[in-house]
Amino acid sequence: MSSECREPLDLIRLSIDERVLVKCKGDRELRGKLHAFDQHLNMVLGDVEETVTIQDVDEETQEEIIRASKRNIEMLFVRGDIIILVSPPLRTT
Amino acid sequence: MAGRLLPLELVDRCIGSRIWVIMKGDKEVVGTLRGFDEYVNMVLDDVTEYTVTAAGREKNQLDQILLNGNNVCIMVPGGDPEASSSSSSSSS
Amino acid sequence: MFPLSLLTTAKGNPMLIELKNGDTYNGRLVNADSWMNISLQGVICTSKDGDRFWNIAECYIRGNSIKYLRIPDEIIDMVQEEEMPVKDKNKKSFSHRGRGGRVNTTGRGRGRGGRGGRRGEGRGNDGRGGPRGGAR
Amino acid sequence: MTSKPTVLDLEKYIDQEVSVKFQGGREVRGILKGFDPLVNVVLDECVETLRDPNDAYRLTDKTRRLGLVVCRGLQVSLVCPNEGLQEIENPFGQQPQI
Amino acid sequence: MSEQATETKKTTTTTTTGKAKYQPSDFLKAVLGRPVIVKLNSGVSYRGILACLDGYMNIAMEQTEEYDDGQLKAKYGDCFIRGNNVHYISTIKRR
Amino acid sequence: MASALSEWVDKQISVITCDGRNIVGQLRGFDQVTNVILDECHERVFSMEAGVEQVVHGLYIIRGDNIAVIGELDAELDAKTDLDTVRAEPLKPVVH
Repeated sequence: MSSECREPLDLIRLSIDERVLVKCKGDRELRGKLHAFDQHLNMVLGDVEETVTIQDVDEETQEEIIRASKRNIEMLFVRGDIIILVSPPLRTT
Repeated sequence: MAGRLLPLELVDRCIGSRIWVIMKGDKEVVGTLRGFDEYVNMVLDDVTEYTVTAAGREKNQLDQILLNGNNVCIMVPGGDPEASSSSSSSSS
Repeated sequence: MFPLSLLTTAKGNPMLIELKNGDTYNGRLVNADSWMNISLQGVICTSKDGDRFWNIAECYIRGNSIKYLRIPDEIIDMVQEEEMPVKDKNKKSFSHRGRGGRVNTTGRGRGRGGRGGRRGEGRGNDGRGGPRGGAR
Repeated sequence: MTSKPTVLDLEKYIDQEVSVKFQGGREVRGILKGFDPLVNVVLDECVETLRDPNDAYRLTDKTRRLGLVVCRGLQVSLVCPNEGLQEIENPFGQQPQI
Repeated sequence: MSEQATETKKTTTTTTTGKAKYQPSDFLKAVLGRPVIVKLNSGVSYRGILACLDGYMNIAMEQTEEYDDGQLKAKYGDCFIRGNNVHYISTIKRR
Repeated sequence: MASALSEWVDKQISVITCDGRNIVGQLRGFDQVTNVILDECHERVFSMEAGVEQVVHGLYIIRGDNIAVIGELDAELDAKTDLDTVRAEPLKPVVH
């Protein structure tokens, strides 16, 4: 089973200097290298790829189109209270 | 009622019986109250979860849950939404 | 000057309070505490879209559900009076306050015409904001 | 626990009908049976005024009966007595006075 | 839910009718290492093995599957869920 | 840490609230949670169809958890901008 995980934040501590996936409010996902974090989950990420999923309704056909807009950001400070989920991407299938 | 009724005492008396919990958003939960803490996080058994939308009440059964008390608005001891009728009457 | 001391000085005076749900409450301030919880008397409640109105004898308003309060201009002069050291009380600085009749007050500015849109979870109050509960 | 008095002593409204509004837009009314300093409130014969599904802050005239309930102080935005509560025409002429 | 919730309960309050109480802290201890469903306020739910939990309901899970409106949306080997978004943590009935 | 706001007391500041409004006024006081006292303040209502409407409000206490942005108003620059010709989309409320 997993290494003894005394506190959920240990899982984040194990991911320092690793690439992580951060799922945020507002249908936004960040993939980058975790440089630092604190107990509010404020984070500093490096070499980040941001993916924002946008839903718009096509006027004529009225069907829902989902598109993702991506951009790269070299260094990013992320405020903890918008974070929903953090996962080390290496092990995500 | 003997003297003034303390709200959390009423919740305490409800332990072991059904309780209907209505949240801030569009979610409701009915279950058997096992216990709760000072933040009114609650342990519930044999739970039915409702998501109320314009389309109607979507139901989902669950085993035992720890409900986060942060967004709890209303608690109805013994109450069950199936029993109550939603009637339309002119507001007073 | 602290906002909560200004509020306390305003006790007994009429004021307008807009809540986070968009309703506004016009009434006389009876009591206020350090969390900005408020009790008003002789209250007129205006709905979010400004189309419905209610008379309420008295009401308790929770501090954290308030957006802002509008209080009569004179209150701030009363507070400055208290704060001013006695010696220069007489040469009260008279900045042109233009306190006279108000010009084109069209009331609630953008309040009219509902903001609409589903508030969803509303103020998702994330327990992290305030001082930390447990030891970290 | 020491009960620090709240800014409005609800004692005088015991056994009277009050309305309670919550953060997020829910609204109920019922007979006040009990309360505590955190403004947790017990209401009997409680009725919730249902909201417009598309706008959480718009009330409809539909209601549902809840019976004896406990309202959670953490989520309470407003409490007022229903005695003397009535809907009126626009009292402000053109805009709210203070 | 704050840090105190996970310390051993200082005052054990029994109900007036003396019914057995199963406090949230008891639930948290019993559910470690078991499969759970975590539902967030947004309606998205996560199914996986609960690794650990803290007083703010921050959650660490393994072999997690993300479901939205009943559809599988993603899988995560390990994942951390921030406590303030949690609606409930549910055990899964032994089939 | 002396709060940045202390430098702006009695100065003209511009506040953007979480519901997207823009209130301009004199900062008379503030506290640790950024509750703010604004004196002689007015609201600037932006629209695409007409110039900026300035609604005089008077004395305000704005609650800190409803404030998104506070800035010091550059009086000269502000005087130079002709608000009647400004057209802009009103700001949307903050989404939590």
